Amino acid sequence: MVRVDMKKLINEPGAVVDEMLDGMVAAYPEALARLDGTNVLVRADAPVEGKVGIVSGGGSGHEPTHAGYIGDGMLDGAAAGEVFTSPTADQLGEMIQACDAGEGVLCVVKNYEGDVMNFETGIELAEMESDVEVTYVVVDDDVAVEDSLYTSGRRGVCGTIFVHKAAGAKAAQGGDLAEVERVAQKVVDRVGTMGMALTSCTTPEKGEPTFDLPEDEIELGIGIHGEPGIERTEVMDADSVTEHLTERVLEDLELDAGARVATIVNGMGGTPQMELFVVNRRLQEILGERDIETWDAWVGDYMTSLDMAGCSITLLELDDELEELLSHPVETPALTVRDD
Amino acid sequence: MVRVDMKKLINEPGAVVDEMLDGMVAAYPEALARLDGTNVLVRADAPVEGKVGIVSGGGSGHEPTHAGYIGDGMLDGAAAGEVFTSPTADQLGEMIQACDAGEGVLCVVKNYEGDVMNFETGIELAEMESDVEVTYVVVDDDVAVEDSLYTSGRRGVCGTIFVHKAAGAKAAQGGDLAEVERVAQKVVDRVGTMGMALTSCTTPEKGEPTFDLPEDEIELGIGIHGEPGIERTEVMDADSVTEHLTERVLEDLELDAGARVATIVNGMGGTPQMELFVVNRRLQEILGERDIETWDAWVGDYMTSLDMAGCSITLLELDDELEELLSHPVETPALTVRDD
Amino acid sequence: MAETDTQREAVLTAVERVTDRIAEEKGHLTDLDSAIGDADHGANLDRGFGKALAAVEDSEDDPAEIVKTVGVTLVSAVGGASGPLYGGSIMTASQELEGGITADSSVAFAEAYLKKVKDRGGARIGDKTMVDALTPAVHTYKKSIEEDELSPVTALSKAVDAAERGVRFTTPIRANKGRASYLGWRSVGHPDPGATSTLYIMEELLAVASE
Amino acid sequence: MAETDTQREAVLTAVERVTDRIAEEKGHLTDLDSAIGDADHGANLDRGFGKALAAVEDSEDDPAEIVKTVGVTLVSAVGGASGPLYGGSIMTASQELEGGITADSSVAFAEAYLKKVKDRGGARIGDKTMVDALTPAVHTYKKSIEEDELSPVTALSKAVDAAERGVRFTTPIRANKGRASYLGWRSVGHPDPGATSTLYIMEELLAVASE
Ligand SMILES: Nc1ncnc2c1ncn2[C@@H]1O[C@H](COP(=O)(O)OP(=O)(O)O)[C@@H](O)[C@H]1O
Ligand SMILES: Nc1ncnc2c1ncn2[C@@H]1O[C@H](COP(=O)(O)OP(=O)(O)O)[C@@H](O)[C@H]1O
Ligand SMILES: [Mg+2]
Ligand SMILES: [Mg+2]
Ligand SMILES: [Mg+2]
Ligand SMILES: [Mg+2]
Repeated sequence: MVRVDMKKLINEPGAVVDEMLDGMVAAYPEALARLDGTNVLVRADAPVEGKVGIVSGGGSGHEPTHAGYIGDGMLDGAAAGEVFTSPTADQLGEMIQACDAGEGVLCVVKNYEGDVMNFETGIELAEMESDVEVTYVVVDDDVAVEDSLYTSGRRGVCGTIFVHKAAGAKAAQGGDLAEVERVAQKVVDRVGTMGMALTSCTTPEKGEPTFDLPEDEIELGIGIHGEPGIERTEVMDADSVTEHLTERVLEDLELDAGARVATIVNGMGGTPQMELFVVNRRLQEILGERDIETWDAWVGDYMTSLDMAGCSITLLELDDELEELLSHPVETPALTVRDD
Repeated sequence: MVRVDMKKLINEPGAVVDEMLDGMVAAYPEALARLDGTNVLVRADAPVEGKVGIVSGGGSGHEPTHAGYIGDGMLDGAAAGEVFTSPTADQLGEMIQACDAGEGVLCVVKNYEGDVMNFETGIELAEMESDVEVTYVVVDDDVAVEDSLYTSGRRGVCGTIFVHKAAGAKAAQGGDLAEVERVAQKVVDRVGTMGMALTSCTTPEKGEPTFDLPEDEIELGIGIHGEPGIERTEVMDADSVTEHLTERVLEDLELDAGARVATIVNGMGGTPQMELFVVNRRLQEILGERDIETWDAWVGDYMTSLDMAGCSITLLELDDELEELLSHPVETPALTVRDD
Repeated sequence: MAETDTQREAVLTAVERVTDRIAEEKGHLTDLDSAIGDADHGANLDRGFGKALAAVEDSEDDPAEIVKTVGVTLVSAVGGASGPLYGGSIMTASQELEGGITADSSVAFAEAYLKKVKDRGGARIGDKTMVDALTPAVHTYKKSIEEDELSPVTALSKAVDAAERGVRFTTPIRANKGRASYLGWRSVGHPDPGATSTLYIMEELLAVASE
Repeated sequence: MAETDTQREAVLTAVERVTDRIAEEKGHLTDLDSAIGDADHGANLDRGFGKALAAVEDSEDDPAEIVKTVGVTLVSAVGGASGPLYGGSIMTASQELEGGITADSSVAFAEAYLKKVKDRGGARIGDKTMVDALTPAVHTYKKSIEEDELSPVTALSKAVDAAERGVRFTTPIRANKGRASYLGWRSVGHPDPGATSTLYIMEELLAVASE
């Protein structure tokens, strides 16, 4: 028996990603398969004949992101890096090839230099080894990060789930690579997210909180990797937090009365659902006050940071096309939408 | 703005249940409705013509239990008590009446004296005020608790979800009250659960951990109310924890080679999904080693204890009837099963 | 002032003082419940009595009716095990006061209350519940009035002593009922929260009766 | 011993010593990365060099081939930003060593490495990245050999000094690239993890070269 000195249900910290992936396949043996010798999960029936492949990936620790969204109507493959570390280029290359049925592959990449660089290299590798056609979109929905020439740009966070959903639906409906990419980019252009943390997370490797957060302070504008946020303030109540996050996203998206949105109140992994619903209550009130119509409201753990307590709020401005794509049925471990 | 001194996304601690319920309805306005002046949520289309009603309820803080399982194929209503406190008898009585379409109502009660006493009183009240036919089953799946003449008996924990699922399916298929009750009782007779905690939870009212757990110790045999467990041991790795919990449940159910089960690895609210999958990996290995066939494996937060870190393992021994009922399509906020 | 008015005053004062006392002890009761339960006993009773007081504050009802309203309100505001136990028992026992509050009717109230708690909860003495404080208190009260022919105030004061010994009795024993029973042997060494709150309530009744 | 054998020995020793040093500094690098990043830089490089050493340990390949294998292994074992930056650049630059390791080819290697890091990551000097340690180091190395005609060991020792100043330079500035850039002004006051690991690696190369 290995003694672990932190409070986690793990064995060797170095084995956690490998064991998690096996545990996922054991939970969904008919839906998921692991590519031999890699940390890539794919649809058991990949590549799906006649369909554009959609793949994603990134560091582990964000479960159910990414592999939780593999399935009919969403992702064909997802690559898991070490905790909070992008997957490696060679595995991304293998995943791309495994998900190509001849119609090409779209990569959904979150805007982190590690992810972008490894995906770019992975795409090069896949193109060298086969004649797969590959494109990618970079999701950068985090409105907390200043977007200027002098930064790496905004981070990709929970808005990515909407990209998977819309692009996945388009692909399932027979869209070609260019159409699928257009839809993905459309979501990227219309989605914004802002997050906050009540506590830091603790990675299996480090075994202690990534940042110190005193009892009476919270972080605003955090990402999903245990990076400290843009601002630290005193503890606020749920309504004030919700107002702060929502205002920032609304400002960024420049949403006016009459707009129609889909929303996510996302938990960071250590937040009780009770609290997420308390946040959703105020979010929907604010939108109502501004005459913004919520077409659909998701509440839950969609893209987490291990055991961090906190939440993020995502708004996506809809049009008829996106609404139709979000309603398309989907069946994945983490998200199911049923036919009406 | 109200200053709260603990790290929670709440406003007034006393308002958290009320605000959570409003936030749930705001997330699922087409599916859920709140009974005026109560903490009861029901299907928006309740009572459902020609169908036996199925209701449940208990303290709050276990989300998605109970209201998360309201919907077609599962619950018709769920009453939310204060955090970890049974709902009151008058509200239970109202719920029962609101979910009766003339075919009778089954109450699924977890075995806590508060829940049982309040449900009994609620049933009396409902029967006094209308001619509804009501029965109830008491779920007591927690194998950690010694079951003897000298205790209150075993607690009802995560196995309750299987009761909701099977009874809900039977009712959706047109089963009458007696049949629905028989199916519910059958699940109760064949299901076992055992849980553990890495950390205590913190209730909004108290604002600090319910029990102290030193850095290097864990609790085995906890319930879902922040009660300390039956045994405290030193920290173990995930495989050892899984073995311990699984052995206890297997022993209790007396499962032999060739048995067929459905399993739940349930998170207590503050456990990253990553860790739950690590546990599921070992659970399925153990079952495989013993020639027990897993028909379906659920992994996630099904019945939580606020922000507690830890997990429980539930096994249900299936037969053809139960397998068929668990496969019946269902659409609720927390659980969706699609038609094949 | 008519007899009914005096009694109504006394009952309302009692409700107020119990409510205040519970509010004061809320944290302590919750701490007791977090050692062997789920850390809500103080919050449960505080919520319940707060609502009960609000429900009867300006009431012009008969004393018995007021007591009944307190019980009904507790049932619909407390939840948990203590809701039906406290509320339901007060509700049922209030019938005994319908002819006015006398030494005899107060004994009948106490007995009916104890019976209901035991019927509803199924606990016996020694199970480490409120029954362990209630039983000696009610027995002492009854004997003091019916056999020793003491005044109700003196009888109540003896009952409070008995309840206190009952609370102390709960500490070293193992719980067989309620949430604490899940702890098995680990419940030994802690007093029972419900027995403790029962004692506090009786102390306030005694204070009002002594005035 | 043939020239190639000596060089292979030196390269393998260098890989070993770098691997050991990174293992030693793993916690420190992770701490640096937790202040302004995501607390994995130490673990990332430790995992990468551990696998790289295992991949080449008993290799009979040419020195250039060994260096390339190190790069390839880092790409496939590190992930994150530092994976393609370290691994990809070593991979590409290793071509410069194909004709053997000489003073000239080592300058070409250093230049190719710096170019690849800048091309791949898009960072410029002053963005608070490994580029801030690398640029002065490579410039100093090149000038020391090509203009000042110093020995490679002396040149490398000057380059290490330059890299160290580069690391210190990263502390008081704001990050514009990498994860630290999300912190905006809050990144000021912390040294860059990637610049720091670059310095450590160079220190080990110098130690091997000096033996
Ligand atoms: N079956 C029972 N019979 C008598 N008293 C009980 C019983 N179960 C619980 N109690 C009393 O209730 C108290 C706990 O009340 P409370 O914490 O409000 O409810 P819950 O246990 O539902 O959280 C216990 O300390 C005990 O005195
Ligand atoms: N665009 C970039 N250009 C150059 N160096 C970079 C860039 N982005 C990050 N780095 C370097 O990488 C280091 C972080 O590496 P590491 O922590 O392993 O990866 P990640 O940031 O993906 O977690 C930073 O300290 C910085 O020196
Ligand atoms: Mg990283
Ligand atoms: Mg309770
Ligand atoms: Mg309690
Ligand atoms: Mg990093």
